[in-house]
Amino acid sequence: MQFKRSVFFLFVVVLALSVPLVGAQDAQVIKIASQSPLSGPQSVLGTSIRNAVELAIEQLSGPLTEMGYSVEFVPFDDQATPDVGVANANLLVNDAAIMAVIGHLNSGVAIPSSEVYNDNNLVMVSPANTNIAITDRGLPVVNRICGRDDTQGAAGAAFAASLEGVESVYVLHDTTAYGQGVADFFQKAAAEEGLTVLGFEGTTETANFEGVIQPILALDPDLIYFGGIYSQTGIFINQARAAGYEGLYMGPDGFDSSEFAELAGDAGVNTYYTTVAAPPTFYPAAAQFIEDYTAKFGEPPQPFAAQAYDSTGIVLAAIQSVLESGEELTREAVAAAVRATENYEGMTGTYTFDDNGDPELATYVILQVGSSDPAEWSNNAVLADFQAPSPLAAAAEATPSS
Amino acid sequence: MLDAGRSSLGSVSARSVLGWVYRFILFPIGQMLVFIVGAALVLTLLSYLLALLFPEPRPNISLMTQVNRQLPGMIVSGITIGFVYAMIALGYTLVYGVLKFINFAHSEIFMFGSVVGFEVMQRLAEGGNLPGWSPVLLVAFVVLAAMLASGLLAVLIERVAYRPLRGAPRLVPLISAIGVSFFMIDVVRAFQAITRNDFNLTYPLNNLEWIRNPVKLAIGEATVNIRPTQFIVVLGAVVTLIALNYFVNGTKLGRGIRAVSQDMATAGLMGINVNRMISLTFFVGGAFGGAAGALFGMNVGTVTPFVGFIPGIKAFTAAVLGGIGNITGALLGGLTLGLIESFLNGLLVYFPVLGQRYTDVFAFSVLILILIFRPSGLLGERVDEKV
Amino acid sequence: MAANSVRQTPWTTVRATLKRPVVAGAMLIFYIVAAVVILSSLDRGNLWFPFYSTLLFPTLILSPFFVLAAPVQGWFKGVLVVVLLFVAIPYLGMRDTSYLELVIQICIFAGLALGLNIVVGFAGLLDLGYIAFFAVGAYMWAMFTSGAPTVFNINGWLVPETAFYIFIIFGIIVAAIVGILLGLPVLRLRGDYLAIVTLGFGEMIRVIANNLDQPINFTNGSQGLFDVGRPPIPFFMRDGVLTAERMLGLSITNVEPLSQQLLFYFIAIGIVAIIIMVARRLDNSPIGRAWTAIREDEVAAIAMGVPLVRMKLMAFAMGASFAGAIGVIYGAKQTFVSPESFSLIQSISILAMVIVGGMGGIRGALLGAVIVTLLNLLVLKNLSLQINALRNVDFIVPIINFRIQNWPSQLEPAKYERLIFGLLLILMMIFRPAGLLPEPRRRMELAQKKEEEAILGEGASPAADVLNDQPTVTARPDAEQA
Amino acid sequence: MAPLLDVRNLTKKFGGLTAVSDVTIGVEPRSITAIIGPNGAGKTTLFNLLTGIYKPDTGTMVFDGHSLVGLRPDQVNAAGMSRTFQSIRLFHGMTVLENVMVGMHSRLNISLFNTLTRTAGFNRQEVHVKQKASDLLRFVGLGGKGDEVSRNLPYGDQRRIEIARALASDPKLILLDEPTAGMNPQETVEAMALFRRVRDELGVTVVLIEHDMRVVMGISEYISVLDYGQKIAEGTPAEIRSNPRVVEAYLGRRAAGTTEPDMSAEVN
Repeated sequence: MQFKRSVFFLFVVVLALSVPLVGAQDAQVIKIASQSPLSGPQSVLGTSIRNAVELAIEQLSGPLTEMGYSVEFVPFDDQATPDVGVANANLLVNDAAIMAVIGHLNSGVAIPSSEVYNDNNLVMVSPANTNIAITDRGLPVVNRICGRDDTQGAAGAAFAASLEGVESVYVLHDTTAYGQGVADFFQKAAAEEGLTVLGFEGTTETANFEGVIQPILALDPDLIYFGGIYSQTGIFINQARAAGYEGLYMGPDGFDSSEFAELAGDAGVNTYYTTVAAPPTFYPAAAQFIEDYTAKFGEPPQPFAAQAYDSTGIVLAAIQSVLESGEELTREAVAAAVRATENYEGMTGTYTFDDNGDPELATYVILQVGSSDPAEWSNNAVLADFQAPSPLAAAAEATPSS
Repeated sequence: MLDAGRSSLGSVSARSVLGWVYRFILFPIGQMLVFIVGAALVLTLLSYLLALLFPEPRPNISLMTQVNRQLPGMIVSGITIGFVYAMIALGYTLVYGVLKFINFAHSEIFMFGSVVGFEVMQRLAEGGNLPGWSPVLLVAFVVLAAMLASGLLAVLIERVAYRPLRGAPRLVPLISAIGVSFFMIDVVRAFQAITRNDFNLTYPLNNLEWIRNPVKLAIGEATVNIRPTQFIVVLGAVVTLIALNYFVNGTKLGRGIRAVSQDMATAGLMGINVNRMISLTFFVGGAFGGAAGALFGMNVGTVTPFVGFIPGIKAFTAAVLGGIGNITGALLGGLTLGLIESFLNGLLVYFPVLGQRYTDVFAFSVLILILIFRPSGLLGERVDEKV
Repeated sequence: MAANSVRQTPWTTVRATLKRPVVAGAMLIFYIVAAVVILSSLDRGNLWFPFYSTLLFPTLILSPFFVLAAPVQGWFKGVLVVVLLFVAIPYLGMRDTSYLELVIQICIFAGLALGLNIVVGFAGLLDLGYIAFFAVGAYMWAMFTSGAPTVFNINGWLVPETAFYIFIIFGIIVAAIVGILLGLPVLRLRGDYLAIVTLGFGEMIRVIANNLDQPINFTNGSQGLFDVGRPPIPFFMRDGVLTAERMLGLSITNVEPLSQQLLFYFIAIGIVAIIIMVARRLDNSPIGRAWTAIREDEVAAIAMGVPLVRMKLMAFAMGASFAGAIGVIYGAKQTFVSPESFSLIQSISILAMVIVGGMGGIRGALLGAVIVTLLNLLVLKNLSLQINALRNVDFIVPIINFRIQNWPSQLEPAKYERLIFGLLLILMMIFRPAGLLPEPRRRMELAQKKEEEAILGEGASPAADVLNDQPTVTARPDAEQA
Repeated sequence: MAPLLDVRNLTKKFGGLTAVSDVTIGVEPRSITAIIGPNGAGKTTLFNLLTGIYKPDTGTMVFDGHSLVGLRPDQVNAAGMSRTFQSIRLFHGMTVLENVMVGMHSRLNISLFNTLTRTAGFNRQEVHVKQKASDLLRFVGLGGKGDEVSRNLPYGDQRRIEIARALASDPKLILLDEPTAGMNPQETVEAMALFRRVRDELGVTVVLIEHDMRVVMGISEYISVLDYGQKIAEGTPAEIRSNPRVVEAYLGRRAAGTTEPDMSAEVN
């Protein structure tokens, strides 16, 4: 590197920056961040989470504005990659105005990122992370308003067992933390329900599933359960049907995107899926949300959008309670207030967090794909829905209180 | 097979026409058939042997029954994907033959072909007259469009990213190629994200009646669904491969390419326009990648900008397996790899501890073993370095 | 240029002044101080924060390279670099830990780039699966200290966290052994084949890590190893932070994580310093000469008595051991190790660092690591943040009258990492194939002449100027025969 | 006196082609031996067999009491036999001095520990290596050119570097493959003087492949003639000159009239 040139360059930069900086703002600013994949194959869901948080801040920050605070929104793209998520986390904890994070979509990203939040007492509310390790680590700042994979897998298995003519299942997963995790719970629960598990296989294939399909056809299961994300599972069922598979098809909430209908086409019709985040249409209270969201962003909300909206609402309410209590507005105070949330009335349910940050009662829904038209996705039929307590809540119930 | 037609086309007597047909059509097809049957037989025997040695009981059927049931399907899918690999591998091998470097970006040329194939079909579908096309015409049109687009792209890439580097140390163009590969992925993604707001590109095959009706074939306990798209892949591959064989071995331009790959400097001295020959090689290799992309897309239904990577690596493996630089080798390598992979998927389910998630590990192990024990590949000649 | 410099123009006077040690030194000090002051007083709430931090932080981090190239005395360079590393950056880190995080990431990648540089740059073995050794190191530490239910987690009894420093050594040894085991069968292969086989090995190790939760749970499979142990914070680190807080009048709310980050920072620069020293000693030794010989001409090298396989294995093992040590640090810093972090993309981005900086050179590899890491983690991200911030306030670009809100969200810069990355590789190969800082071995004697010329006076010969700017490495025999 | 290099019945086939066929050659210590023969006679292949780059199909090669069969090239070098190449194969990016230093590899104590800790022994060795390399460069007439990049030197100098590099491992025997190819008459004369000094001053046995009869007849003490992979004659220059088979097989193909005076020429 040539010295004279580089030093000249440096000099110019310094001079340019010595130009007076734009002054700091006077209004007190509270920022809410979101982290979700805005690029990559899962960006449809991630973008929807981002948009819902933005909408929630717009609509729900009224009380805080009245108190003289302005609430701003900072979206981050975690690219569904742990490293990027952690790097973002390290970036955003340094903005003292950021009081909470809404996210992530992927448990594999949320787990390492939440360690950083925890170090900095920054509260995180997840609308979508179902991995059990999210809350089972007992971090005080980590909360979620959705259900858990263990319950989801078991719910799927119980439902599969209840279906007529289903005696054997073949379980596939995508070898990721999410897919393999939930598929494993499904497999165990299915065996307990008396179903024959014909196989438990993982595949990283994303385009050509012929090699995966052949052994399944030979075993001829009544139902295939695929623990994975729509971008993979939608293509899979399309090819499996073409290769002659005639049994049933089921999966976890990773199926839950209108993209599934597009990718699977007619082959995807009648597919069952469990979810911890029922479609907005499922909640009567969400009608207004759907309307507002569609008006603002030009497309209907995807799954988890309503949950992201409620997560934001919980956070804003917690901040408000801190301010009202006269305490200093610190991250610790906000984190404590979020954990102390009791009976928050969101459009997707009423939320109370247990000591691990799980909702005491989470909703699980089983749906069936009704049409290959992506526009019809939110009209998928709800076959069953029930609320299950979190492990802590269940244990508390089981031990008689003295 | 592809070295069969050494002699140029002379006088057009009946006998020479017959000889031509034999040399450029019957002989190659025969060779492919012999090879496929042989490979399939070997792998079949291996499956049964493993089934006998490790009689892991299945929950509902015996392992033998499972093998009986899945074998035909495995062979069909192995051949299908094998031909795709072979077509991509040709691009690697042609370029390697001429420039002695790995065109890492070839996987993206394949991807581009599959995306162009989608675009063409989607435009036709949006025009509303897709079902009106005759199947043969439609497939030919889509494949030719993809070939043209990918071929031109390959030429462009060579012109911009490789030609200025010719003669530089070997690592330099290889790294440039890696750069091109990354660049292409994101350019296609950006384009699709802006125009369609989505980059999972699903071929509009659902409203084509003829493409949705598989041929059901009952073999013993097994029923195989052979999908029309699988026919298309195999047929398209065979037709284009024969065309390539004729082009390389039976035409003047092909001779030029062979001359350049033998010795670039001498070919230049002999009055061959080396740059034009290299562009031509890229065009032909790219066109094959594009054809493979479109056929692959039609077969699997959905493609993305990321679809090139895995088949690209596999096809490269195939090219090495067959002996890189050797055209017949690419074909055989592709078929071998396709069959091996398909059988591995079937065989690994015998072993619950391993399972299909280890398929790629085994596929790579095959590559490594072959490279260690026969570095020149199946058909490559061992070239001792001149000292 | 040379012709002009004979005449005395104001410009030449400026240049001559700039070259005076006192002036250059004063400018460097001014620059570093100014950059630190501006960076640390910038408020994240500022609308233009991403823009400023994108401009200033990279130049601050790159300043050691300017310092080393500056016409000042050796001891002064040393003092400047030490002040930068031990005062300026920690101070900045106390004000904003994200900068500390960035520097740690840069150190991690610098260590990896230096390791790969030994394999690719010194010995000329193209390794596309280098990340596997990094994974070995990371898993090494994570397996024994993770709270995940692995076979090593015996009722919650784990390897104590104080063992961290011993595990760095274990990481070195185990990664080197893995390097030798992988290298033994494949190192006889030709260049391109080696590339693809190492790529295969890299993928295989990842797949195996992803699946080694059955039948015995070693790696916790795809769930990854969470809750990985960290080295204990020594008391003096915490005390130091508190003292600094008192003395500088800062208010630090996160003493614990900050001390942790600072500890990792010092560990990281320490290990990078050791790696630099090792690499330099290797380069400047019979081993380094043998590697260069192998890279230049294998046949001649072996005929001159260089045992090819042994020397290649040594290169492989050395490169691997660096990655192993760095991996242990990475595992501890990240506290989460999963197979996803060890993809081919990572291998290639490390390769890109080596290439961008200049293959075979130690400074080059460092520079490449800084540039590529900053590009990935700071520049692109900040561009996106800036656009978003401007969107929030409905900013309109003056002159061209462009509303930032009309910028399509599909075109956020952070989404196009690969595009920029790919473009960078292509352009580098076409215009500067020897990298930004070409290998010193090949420039050593030329640089010496340049310095002599610089001492002799301002009227530098045209040759010297050419040598300053042009990579002297790549002779490109013209292939356009036709 | 036992021959330093004793090659018996050496055969190497490439596919159908027998490049070296049943060749038996003995080389006396401190001699200068030439191997001649028309192009394609198998001379370079013989060198490649001797230095372990190719493996012989049959036959024995004993060097200084040890068999060379099965040794790798670096082991052959360590055993005391070094070589140059027909087409110059220098390490072009390295300096002249470094090229020669690489040649010493098999004589050095290569220890990773010493390299990293820079023990006194290591430093002494480095000083010694540098000193010796400079000495060798001076010996071949390139003193003071050690810091130049080798590719920038003229052709004749590059040949000299190769010889210095080959001598760096203190060989007992050095194989020179067409060492004067491409040189002008003046350079050739100097090169011949150098070969003699290699033998006389360093005591290294020299075996060379050569086409230039002035060189062959001028300095070699023994000559072996190969044709189509077979040895067809051996002996002193005088014997070879008068051997009718050689004249027919080798010289006969060239214009005998022009080569005859060359063969008798004494060049010093």
